[in-house]
Amino acid sequence: MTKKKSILADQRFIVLLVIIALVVIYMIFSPEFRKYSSILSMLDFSYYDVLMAIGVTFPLITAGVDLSIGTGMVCYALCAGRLIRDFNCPVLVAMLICVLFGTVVGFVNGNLIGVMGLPPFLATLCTCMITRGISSMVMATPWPTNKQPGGWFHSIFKLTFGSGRNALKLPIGFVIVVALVLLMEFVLNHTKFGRYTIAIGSNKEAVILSGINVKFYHVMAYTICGMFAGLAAIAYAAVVPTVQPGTGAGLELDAIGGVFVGGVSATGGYGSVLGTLAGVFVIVLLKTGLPYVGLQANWQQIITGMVLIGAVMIDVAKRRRMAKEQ
Amino acid sequence: MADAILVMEDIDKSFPGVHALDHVHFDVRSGEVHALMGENGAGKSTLMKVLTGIYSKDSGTITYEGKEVAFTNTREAQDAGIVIVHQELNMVGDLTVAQNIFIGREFMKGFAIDDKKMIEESKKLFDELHIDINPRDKMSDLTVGKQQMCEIAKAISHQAKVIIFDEPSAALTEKEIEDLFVIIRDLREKGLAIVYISHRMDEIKVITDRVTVMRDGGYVGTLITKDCTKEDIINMMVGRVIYEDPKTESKVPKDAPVVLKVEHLNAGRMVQDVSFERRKGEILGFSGLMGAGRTETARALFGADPKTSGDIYVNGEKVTINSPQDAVKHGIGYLSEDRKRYGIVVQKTITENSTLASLDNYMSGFFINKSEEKKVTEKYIQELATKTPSSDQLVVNLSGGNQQKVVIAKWLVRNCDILIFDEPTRGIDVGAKNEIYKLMNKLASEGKSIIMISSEMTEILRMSDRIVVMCEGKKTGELDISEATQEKIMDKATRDIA
Amino acid sequence: MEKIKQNPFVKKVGFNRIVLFCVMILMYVAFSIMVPGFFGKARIMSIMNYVYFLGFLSLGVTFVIATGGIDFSIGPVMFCCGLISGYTMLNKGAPVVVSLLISVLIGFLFGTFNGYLVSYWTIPPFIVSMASMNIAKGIAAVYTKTQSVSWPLGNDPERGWFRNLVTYKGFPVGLVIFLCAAFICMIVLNNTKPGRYILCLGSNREAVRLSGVDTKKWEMLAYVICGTLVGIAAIFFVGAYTTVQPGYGDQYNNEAIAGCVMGGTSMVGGLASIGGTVIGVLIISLLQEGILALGFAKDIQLIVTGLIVIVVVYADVMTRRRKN
Amino acid sequence: MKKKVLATLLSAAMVMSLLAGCGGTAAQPAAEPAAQEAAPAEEAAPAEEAAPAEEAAPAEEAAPAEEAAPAEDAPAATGGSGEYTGGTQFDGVTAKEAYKFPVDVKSFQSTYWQAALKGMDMAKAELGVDYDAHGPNSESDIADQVNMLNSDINSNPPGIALAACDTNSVLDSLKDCADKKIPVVCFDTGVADAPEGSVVATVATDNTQAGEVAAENMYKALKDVIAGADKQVRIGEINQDATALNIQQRGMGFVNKITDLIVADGKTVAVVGNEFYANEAKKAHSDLADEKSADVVIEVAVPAQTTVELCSAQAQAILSKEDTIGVFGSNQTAAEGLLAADANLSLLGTDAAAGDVIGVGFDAGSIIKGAISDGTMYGAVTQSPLMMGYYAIYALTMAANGDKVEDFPTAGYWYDASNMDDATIAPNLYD
Repeated sequence: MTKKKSILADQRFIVLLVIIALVVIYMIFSPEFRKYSSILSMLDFSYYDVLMAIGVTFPLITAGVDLSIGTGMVCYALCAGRLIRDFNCPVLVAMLICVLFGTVVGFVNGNLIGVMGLPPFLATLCTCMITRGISSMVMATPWPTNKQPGGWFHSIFKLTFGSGRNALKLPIGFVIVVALVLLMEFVLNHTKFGRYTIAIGSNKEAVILSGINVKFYHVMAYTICGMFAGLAAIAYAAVVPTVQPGTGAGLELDAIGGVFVGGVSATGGYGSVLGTLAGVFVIVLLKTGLPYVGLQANWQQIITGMVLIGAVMIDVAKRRRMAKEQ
Repeated sequence: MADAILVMEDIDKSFPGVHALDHVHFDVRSGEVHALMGENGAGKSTLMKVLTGIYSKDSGTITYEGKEVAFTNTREAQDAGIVIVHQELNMVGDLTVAQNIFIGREFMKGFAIDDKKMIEESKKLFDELHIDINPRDKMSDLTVGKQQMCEIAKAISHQAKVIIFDEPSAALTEKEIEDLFVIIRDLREKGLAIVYISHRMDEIKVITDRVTVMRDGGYVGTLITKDCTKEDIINMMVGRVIYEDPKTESKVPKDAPVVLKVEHLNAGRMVQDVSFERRKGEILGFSGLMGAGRTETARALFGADPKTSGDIYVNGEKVTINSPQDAVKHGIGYLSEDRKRYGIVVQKTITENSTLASLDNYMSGFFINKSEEKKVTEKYIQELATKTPSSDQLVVNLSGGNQQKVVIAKWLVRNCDILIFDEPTRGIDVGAKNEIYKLMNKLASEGKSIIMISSEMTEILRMSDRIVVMCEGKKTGELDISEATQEKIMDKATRDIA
Repeated sequence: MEKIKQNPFVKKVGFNRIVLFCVMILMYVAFSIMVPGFFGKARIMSIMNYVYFLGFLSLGVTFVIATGGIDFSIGPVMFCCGLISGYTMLNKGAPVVVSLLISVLIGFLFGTFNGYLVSYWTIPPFIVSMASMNIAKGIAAVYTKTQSVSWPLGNDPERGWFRNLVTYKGFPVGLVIFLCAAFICMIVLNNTKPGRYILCLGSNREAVRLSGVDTKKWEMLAYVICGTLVGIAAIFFVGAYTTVQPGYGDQYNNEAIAGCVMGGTSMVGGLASIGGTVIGVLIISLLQEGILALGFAKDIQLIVTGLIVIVVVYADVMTRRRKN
Repeated sequence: MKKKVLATLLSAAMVMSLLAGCGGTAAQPAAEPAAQEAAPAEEAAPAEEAAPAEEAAPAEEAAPAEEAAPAEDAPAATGGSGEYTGGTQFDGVTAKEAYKFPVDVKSFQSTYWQAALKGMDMAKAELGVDYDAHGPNSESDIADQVNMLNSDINSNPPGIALAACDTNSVLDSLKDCADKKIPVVCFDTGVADAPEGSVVATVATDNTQAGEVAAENMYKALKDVIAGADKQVRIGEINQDATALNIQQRGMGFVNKITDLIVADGKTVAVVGNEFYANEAKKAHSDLADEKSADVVIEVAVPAQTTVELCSAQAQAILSKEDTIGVFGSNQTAAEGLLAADANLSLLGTDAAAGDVIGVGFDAGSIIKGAISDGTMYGAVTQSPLMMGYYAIYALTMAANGDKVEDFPTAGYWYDASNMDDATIAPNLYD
C-alpha cells in the first residue's frame, strides 16, 4: 500500500509509464514506427508543442491560462517569414523578432491579467482573437527551406550530415528542448521568479502582504510564456513548410492538455516543467503515432480527449484518497 | 518610562461616504504591549493599514524613532522594522515553512535561491522562540496553530522593532494562546514595542500594559491596564454595560426528550467513535482545543464530509445522513465557523440567502414566488433585528454580525429544529455577540435544540446546558453546566496531550 | 447620472444593459451612415442569420459561465449535432423531425457528459470541455466517415420545411424563436429554482451545498441546459448555412463566449444576464456584417471583438474594485 | 459606476473611430475608367494564337490524348508576351463602366489564392475595372463565407466572382443573386446545382481530369516497378479532407485512373484507408481485390484537420512502410505535408527503379517547386489559378456588360523538372 502510494504521489511517473506503454504498443503493431526516421519525425513535430507547453506551464501554475499561444505562435512565424521573404531580413533577425513579438504579446497578456485584473481566460481569449486576426492579414509564407540561403536555422533542431538517404540526422532539437526544460525547472524551483509564480498560484493575497511586487511577477509569468511561444514559432517554421494564415487555433490546447497530463494542478500552485515535458510527449505520441497503427485520424481525437480526462481523473482520485486519509 | 518609539497623531482618513478615522491619536513605547480595542468597524485595522502604508492618510503625522515617516507599502514598513501579524493566516500552502518565512527576501546565491541557508535561519528562529516546527515541512500540512507560530517567527525575523498582532488568538486554542503569551512577554523583555489587537477581554488584562480604545473611527481614550476593569474598557467601547456572568444551572428538565442521538461516529482521524445525545430545548456546548475534531464532528454529522461509520437518530428514529441534503431534510441546520466561505452567498441579496435552504416552500409551480419569499425574509429581518435598509440588500454589504443573522434566518426559514452553531461569534464585535447569545437563548426556550461549538471558554460556560469536551478526535468527557468549571474542561480537553 | 441609475426601470433592466443597448444602436447608425444601403431589411436579415445559432450558443454558455465554469466544446458539439443528425437523415432515411430531435438529443448528451464530469468528478470545466471538444469532433468524423453534410434546401418539397423555422417568406421566424428562447432562459435563470441555485452556486458553491442543496445536480443541469441549447443552435446553423464539416466548429466558441461576457455575465460566476447576452450577440453579429460591408474581412472583426471584450470586462473589473 | 459608463462609451468611441478609419480607406475611388488602357490590352491579346485547342493545349503533351479535356474547353496559354488569351469569347471585351466586383475566395491561406488574385490584377489593369477580394480565415469557415457573399449581394454589385468553400451552402444566396439579377462567375470551384440565372459562367479546373493526369504520370514512372514486383506494393494518397468537392474529385480521379491502368496491365488492386474514398472506389470498380491478396494497395489517408503537420503525420506513416512506391498529395497542403514527412526519410526521388518513392504533388508554391527542381518530387499537377483569376474578371465584365458568357473549364497540367521553365507552364507556377 505504501509503495503504491508513493508511485501515485508523482503523476510524472505514471505519465512516463504511459509514454513507455504507448511506444511499446506502437512498436509492436507497426514495424514502421521502429524506424529511426519515425522517431525523428515525431521529435520534429514535438518541439513547438514542448516549447509552448514549457511557457504555458507558468501561467497555469499561477492558476491562470494563456489561450493565445497557438494563434500567437502562427502569427509570429508568419510575420517573421514575411520579413524574410519581402524585406530581405536576415533569418537571425527574423528569429529574434519572433521571440520579441511573442514576448510583447505575453507582456500585454500579463498586464491585462496581473495589473488590470482581467480574468485570464477572457484576456487571453481576446489576444487569441487578435493574434488570429493579425495573422489572417499576412499572406501565407514559407520560411527558407533547408537548401535555400538562410536555411541554416533548421540545424538548430536537426543537424544533418551528408545528404540523401544515408544522411546522418541528429535531433539536437531534443537536446535543446530538454536543456530548456531543465533550465526552466531550475528557474521554477530555485529562483525568485519561480517561487513567486508558485506562491501566486497558491495564495496570491499572502504574496501581496509579504510586500512582494506581485504584479511584476504575474506579468513576468505571462511574458515568459509569450517568449516561449515566440521560440515555438521558430520551431514551427522549421518543420511546417508553409505557415498558413489564420491557423493555430487549437494548437494551444495540445500544449495546455500536455501540461495538465504532466501533473500541473488545475487549480494552480503546483507544477513541474519536467512533468510538462512528459505530458506533452503523451499528446504528441497520440497525434503523430496513431496513424502508424492504422487508426483513422478521427479516432485520434477521441482517444486524446479520453486520455486527457483520464489523466485528470487520476489526479482527482488521488486527491480524494488523500482527503479521506486525513 | 521610555519615550514612544512610534507616535501617530491626528490621523484622519476618509473613504467615499465614510469617515474612517477621525483625528486619531495612538502611540506605543519600546518594551510595552499596547492593546488597541474597539468594536468591529471602529477603525483599528484601518489605523494599522495607514501605519503600514496600505492606505495613505489624509492628514496627521506618523513619527517613528523620532523621524516623520510615510510608508507607501508594507515592504517599506517592514524594512523600517514595523511588521503586522495578520488575523487571517497569510501563508502560501504549497511552499515550505522556511520558504514562507523568507518570502520576498530570499537569501540568494547568484540567480539561485539559497534554500539551505533559509532552512538554517528558520531553525535558529524557532529555537529562539522554543517552537518545534520543521522548516522543511509544507505549510499546508501544519495545524492552524503552528501556522500562526510561523507567522510570528516570520514577523520577528524582520528585525522588527514594532510588531502588530491583529487578533492573533482568533484561531488559537487556549494552550496555544498560552504559548503565544510566553513569546510576547519574551519579546517585550527584549525591548520590542507590541501592538495587540483583540476582542478578548481576558487576554487584554493578562498580557497588555496599556489599552487604547477606539469607537466609530474616533479616539476614545488610553488607559493603564492594571488600573482599570473589564467593565471600564467595555464601557468605553460600547458605552453600555453588557457583561453577563456564566450560567450556573440548566433550566432544561432532565427528562426532556432526546431529539438527536449520535452513536459511534467515525470520520477520518479527526472523528473517532464520538457518541452523544441532545435533549429538546438544550444548548449543548462542544469544547476543546483547536484541532480537537469538534468542527469535523459537526460536519460529519451534517453530511458535509463523508463519514466512515456511525448511527444517527433524530427524534428516536434512525436516519441516514450522507449529504447536507439528508441532514436538512431531517431538520438539522449548520452555521459554519467560516461564514464567508460556507455560510452566505455574498453577491446575492438577503432574500435569496434566507430562502436558499427552503426554496421548495416558496414555489408556485415552476416559478419562485417572489412576494412570499420577500414576506418571510422581512419577517425574520424584524425578528432577528437585522440591520439593513431592505431585503434586497446584497449580503456583502452587511457587517459580520448581521451576516450571521442572515445565516440564522436561513435555518429558521427552513424551520430546522436542530441547529449547529460553529463558533457563532467569531469575528463579531461585543455588541453583536450579545445579541447572538440572546437569540440562541430565545431559540432554545422556543424548543429548538442547539449544538454550540466554541473555543472561548467564557462563551461555553455562559451558554451551555451541558458540555461535551473533545480532544484529538475523541470525546473525552461530558459535563453538566452545574458541575463545569474552566479547570475541569481544560483537564479533559488536554487529557491525551503530553 | 445617479438619478437615471435610481430610476426603477433602469434599475430593473440594469444600467449596463442600457449602455450596451445604446452602443448597439449607435453602431447600427454609424454603419448605416458609412455604408450606403446598409440600412434596410436585407442587411438585417443577414445579420440575423448569424444571430440565430450564435445566440443559442451564447444562451447556453451563459448558464455554464454563471456557475463559474466554462465550455470550450460548444462549437464542435454544435457541428457534431448537425453532422450526426444530418447524416442520419440523408443516409439512413430518418424523417426531418426525427433528425432535428436527434440533434437536440446529441447536444443534451454532450451537456450531460460535460456536466457529469465537472460536477460529480470535479474535473475542471476547462479540461473537460477541451476533452469533449476532441471527442465531439472525432465521433462526428467517424460517424460521417469524414464527410461534410449538406442539409436539404428550402426548395426541397419534402424535407425543406425545417428552414421555415429560420425564415418564412422573408419573415425572420428564427428571431421570434430565439427571443422566445431567451425569454424562457431569463425566466428560468431569475424565477425558478434551477436558475436561483445555478447563480448562487456560481457565487459560493460551498455555502449552497451546506444549505442542503444538491449542488452537483444543479451544476450538472447548467451544462445540460447548455448542451441542449447547443443542439438547437445546430438546427439554426444548418438552417442558415446548409453545410457542416467534420473536424471544425471551434471558431464559434470565442464569439459565443465573447457575446455572453460582453452582456455582463461574470467569469467569476454568480452574475448573469440573459438580456445582456442577447445584446452581446447582436453586437457581435452587427459588427461582423458591418465590417464586411465596409470591405474588410473577418480578421478585423476578430480584432475589434477582442478589443471590445477587453474594454467591457475591464470596465466590469473596475466597478467591482471600486465597490470593494 | 461612472467609470464603467465612461469605459463603455470609450470602447464605443474606439470602435467607431476604428470603423470610421476603415470606412475612409474602403471608400477609395474605383479605378478610373481608362478606355485607352483597356484598348491596347485588347489588341495585345492575339486572337489568332488562341487557335484550335487541340493543337495549342499543352495539357495534351503531358496527358495521353484520350484523356485530354474536350477540345473546345481546353484553355490555351501562349508564351512570349506573357499575356493570356482564352477562348475567343473574350476577344475585344471592354468594360462599359468602371465596375467594381466583389470577389469571394475560399481563404487566403495558401499562395494559390494569391496567384489567382494576381491574375485578377492583370485583368483589372487591362479592363479598367476593379475588384475587392474577401475570404474567410480558413477554407472550412463555411458560414463566414456565406455571410461575406450575402454582404456582397446586399451592396448590389455589378457582378460577383465566387470560389465557394461549400457548394451547397451558397445556393440560397445564389438564388438571391438570380432574383436581384446579379451575375455570378464561379471560379476554381463550380456550383453544380446553382439556381437558374445566377451563375452565368464557371471558370474552373476539371478536377477529375487533373487527378487523372497525376495518376497517368505516376504510373508512367512506376509501371516497371509494379510489373516487376514480386510482392505487394503500395501507393499512397494524402487528401487534406474528404469533404470538399474538388478534393474528392481529384482524389477519386487519381484512384480510379491508376486502378484502371494497373488492372489493364493485369495486376490486382485494393483501395484501403479513409472509408469515403475506399467506398467510392468500390462503387467505381467491381473487380477490386482485398488488401491481403492484391498486387497493389492504394492507401488513402485523410488527416483529422487540414493542417500541414497532420497531413505530414499521415504521409509519414505511409512513407515509412517498406512496400510504398509512390505517394500523391492532392493539394498544396497535402503535398507540402508529404515533403515535410520526407524530410527525415529522404525516400522520395525520381528513379523508381533505384528504389526511390515517387512523390507527386499538386499545385505549386515555392516549396513544391523547389522540391521538383531538385529532384525530390517527381512532378506535380498544376492548375492555372492565374488564368482562372484573369478570366473570371473577364467573364464578369462581359456579364456586367450584359453579354452572354460561356463556361470556361481549365485543365490541370503536368509539370516536372524538365518542363518547369517552359513558357507555357512557368507562369502558372506561383510562389
